[in-house]
Amino acid sequence: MGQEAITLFQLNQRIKGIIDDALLTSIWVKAEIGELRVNRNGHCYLDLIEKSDDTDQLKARSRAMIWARNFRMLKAYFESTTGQSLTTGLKVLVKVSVQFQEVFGMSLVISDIDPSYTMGDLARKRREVLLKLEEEGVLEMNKELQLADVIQKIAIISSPTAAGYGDFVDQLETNHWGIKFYHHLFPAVMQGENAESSIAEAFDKVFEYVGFFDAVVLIRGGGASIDLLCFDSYWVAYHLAQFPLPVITGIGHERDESVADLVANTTLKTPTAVAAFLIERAGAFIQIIDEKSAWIADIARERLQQEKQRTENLASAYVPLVKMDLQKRQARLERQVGRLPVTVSRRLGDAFNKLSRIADKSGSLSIQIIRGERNSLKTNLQKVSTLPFKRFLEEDRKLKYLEQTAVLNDPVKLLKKGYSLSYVNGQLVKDVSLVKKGDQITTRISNGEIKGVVEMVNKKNNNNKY
Amino acid sequence: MPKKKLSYNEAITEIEEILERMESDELDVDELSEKVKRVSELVTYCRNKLKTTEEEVEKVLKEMEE
Amino acid sequence: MPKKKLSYNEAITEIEEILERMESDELDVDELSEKVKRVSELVTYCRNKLKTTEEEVEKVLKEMEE
Amino acid sequence: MPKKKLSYNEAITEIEEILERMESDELDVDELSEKVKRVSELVTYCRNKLKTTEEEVEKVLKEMEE
Amino acid sequence: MPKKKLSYNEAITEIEEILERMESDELDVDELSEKVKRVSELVTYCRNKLKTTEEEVEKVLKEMEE
Amino acid sequence: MPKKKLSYNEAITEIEEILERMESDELDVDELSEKVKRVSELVTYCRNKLKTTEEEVEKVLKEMEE
Amino acid sequence: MPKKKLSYNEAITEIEEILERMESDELDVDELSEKVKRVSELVTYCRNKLKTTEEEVEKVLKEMEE
Repeated sequence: MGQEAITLFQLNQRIKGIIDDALLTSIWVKAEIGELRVNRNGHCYLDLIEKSDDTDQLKARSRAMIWARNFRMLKAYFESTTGQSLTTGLKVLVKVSVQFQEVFGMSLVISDIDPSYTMGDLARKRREVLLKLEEEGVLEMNKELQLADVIQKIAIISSPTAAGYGDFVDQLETNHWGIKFYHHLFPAVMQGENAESSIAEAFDKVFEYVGFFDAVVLIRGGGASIDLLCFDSYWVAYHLAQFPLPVITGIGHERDESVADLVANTTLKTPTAVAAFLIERAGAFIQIIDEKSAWIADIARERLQQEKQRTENLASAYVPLVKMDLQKRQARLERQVGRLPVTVSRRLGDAFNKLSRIADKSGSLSIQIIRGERNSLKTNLQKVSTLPFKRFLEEDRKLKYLEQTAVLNDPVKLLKKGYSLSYVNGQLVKDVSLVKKGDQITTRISNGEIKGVVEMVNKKNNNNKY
Repeated sequence: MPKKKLSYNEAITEIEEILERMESDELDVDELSEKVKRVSELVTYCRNKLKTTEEEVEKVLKEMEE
Repeated sequence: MPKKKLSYNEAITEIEEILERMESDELDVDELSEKVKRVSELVTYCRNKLKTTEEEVEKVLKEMEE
Repeated sequence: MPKKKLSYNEAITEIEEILERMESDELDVDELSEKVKRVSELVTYCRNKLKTTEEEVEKVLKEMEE
Repeated sequence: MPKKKLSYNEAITEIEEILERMESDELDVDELSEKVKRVSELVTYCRNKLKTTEEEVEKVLKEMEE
Repeated sequence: MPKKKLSYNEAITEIEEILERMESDELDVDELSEKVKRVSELVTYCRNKLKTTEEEVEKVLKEMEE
Repeated sequence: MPKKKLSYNEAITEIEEILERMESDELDVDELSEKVKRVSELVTYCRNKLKTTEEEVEKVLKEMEE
């Protein structure tokens, strides 16, 4: 063949030259930490990867490293800012320079890291998890479970080796109330890549005894690591939220609550706090029972005293009542007795008075009648003494009248006055026509008669009176 | 003179009868004057009777008042 | 003199009748003095009766008041 | 004398009737003294009755007070 | 004497009725002494009843206090 | 004597009812002594009941309070 | 003695019910000692359950270890 060839070293030298010429230094790169390890010298070696958003397929991969001197500084800065250890699975924004070494090939030397990018990413992921849980309607499920008044039987999910676990158990068993707690550990890896599935597995185990336990305690011993990624994981939260027993978390963290904390029934900062909570809750129950029973005792005693008082009050009330009643009746009776003589003597007095009035009246009426009769007798007497004299006067007058009338008719009297009576043939002449010449006429006067003959008769026309 | 038995009333009646006859011209002049005389007698009789009666009444009344 | 049995009322009635006749001149002069006498007697009778009654009544009243 | 059986009320009623007749002049003088006597008797009767009642009541009251 | 069955209240009511009738003059004088007697009987009955009751009550009360 | 089955409350209620009737004068004297006897029995019953209950309760409470 | 299976919650609920009835004076004196006894039992039951190790529970735990 005789083709011209260069050595690998030469090739690598050439690549190094190209990369160096490209001046790929101080470039901010977004990537995910695929793997991370720190060697004895304190240098940190990482795999930076990029996955496809939808398929999760690896799109890019590159080795990277942080020099020990730099790494100590960046790690502290990162962890203090994010509250999260720099670990696999985190998305980071790092400032890199591309380096090519003939022996090791290409690697990215990280000189700076921007924690705010990671924080933003973590927050976004958390939000996504929470949103998903909420959409599935499981977010509040565990919270809705009622915590027993006394949580006496406890399933613990923890790393068995964690110091936090030991302290927790110790605290429960030596509680000052003397309360007996029953607990069983369901071990789980609480950090790292397996944490998620390990915790989920532990929950599954607890589920087998779900009727036995009062609650599940999820605690993480306070180690150096602050790898809390698993507690933000969807699967852990999903298990936890839907667990039929209330879950109490004591994960121990500095910053925002993890998703696990958010969905747990009760969230406390540390395992110690969880133990204290359980002890105090049971203690409070004892206190409540003691208080209520003391209260009941008080009420019972008070009630009995009241009833005693009531009975005695009634007993003492009715004696005077009866006596008063009898007295009242006696008084009423005696009042009536008192009325009797008054009424009777008034009645009799009235009757006596009436009789006196009657006697008086009959007297005065009699006198009145007699007086009346006397008066009428007097009147009669007066009449009888006047009436006859009136009569006498009348009779007298009458006689006078009669006498006068008689006298007036006496013819003797008329003759005496000069009147005369003429007779022809013995007849009193009253009509001149009955007299004729030659008739014998006798005229009578008072003291004798005159006889003659009629010579002439003259007749008056109208008046033929004497 | 009227008879003793003649009552006051009879006397008055007789007088009145005479007066009636006088007025009706039934009487003769001679009878007339005779009747006038009779009337006069009767009147006197009556007057006496009245007087007597009055005295009697007065006497009775006087007795009663005593 | 009225009969013993004559009551006060009958006496009064008789008096009143006589007086009435007197007033209406029904009474004859001849009867007059006799009637006046009768009235007089009756009045006396009544007076006596009243007196007696008064005394009796007074006696009774006095008794009643004792 | 009123009959034994006469009640106080009947006696009073009788008295009142008599008094009423007296007042309305229905009573004859002839009846007067008799009626007054009757009233007197009745009053006496009533008084006795009252007196007896009074004594009885007194007796009963005294007994009651013992 | 009131019937055995008469209650105290009935007795008191009867007394009051009688007194009321007496006071309002509804009661006749003839009834008066009889009714007074009745009241007296009733009062005696009531007094005895009260006395007996009082003794009984006292006895019971004494027993209870022992 | 109250029936065995009578509760404390019933006994108290009965006492109060009797007292109320006493106060409102509804009781006849005839009932009075009987009711006083009844109240007396009831009071004794209540006192006994309270005493027994108190002893029982105290015993239980003492046990509980230890 | 309460049933073995009674929960703390049931116990406290029962105690509270009794307390409530006691406070509202619903409880008859007759019930009082019975209810106090019940409370005492419940309290004792809870205290024992809280402070004494229950063999059965221990057994279950032990089985879990295996």
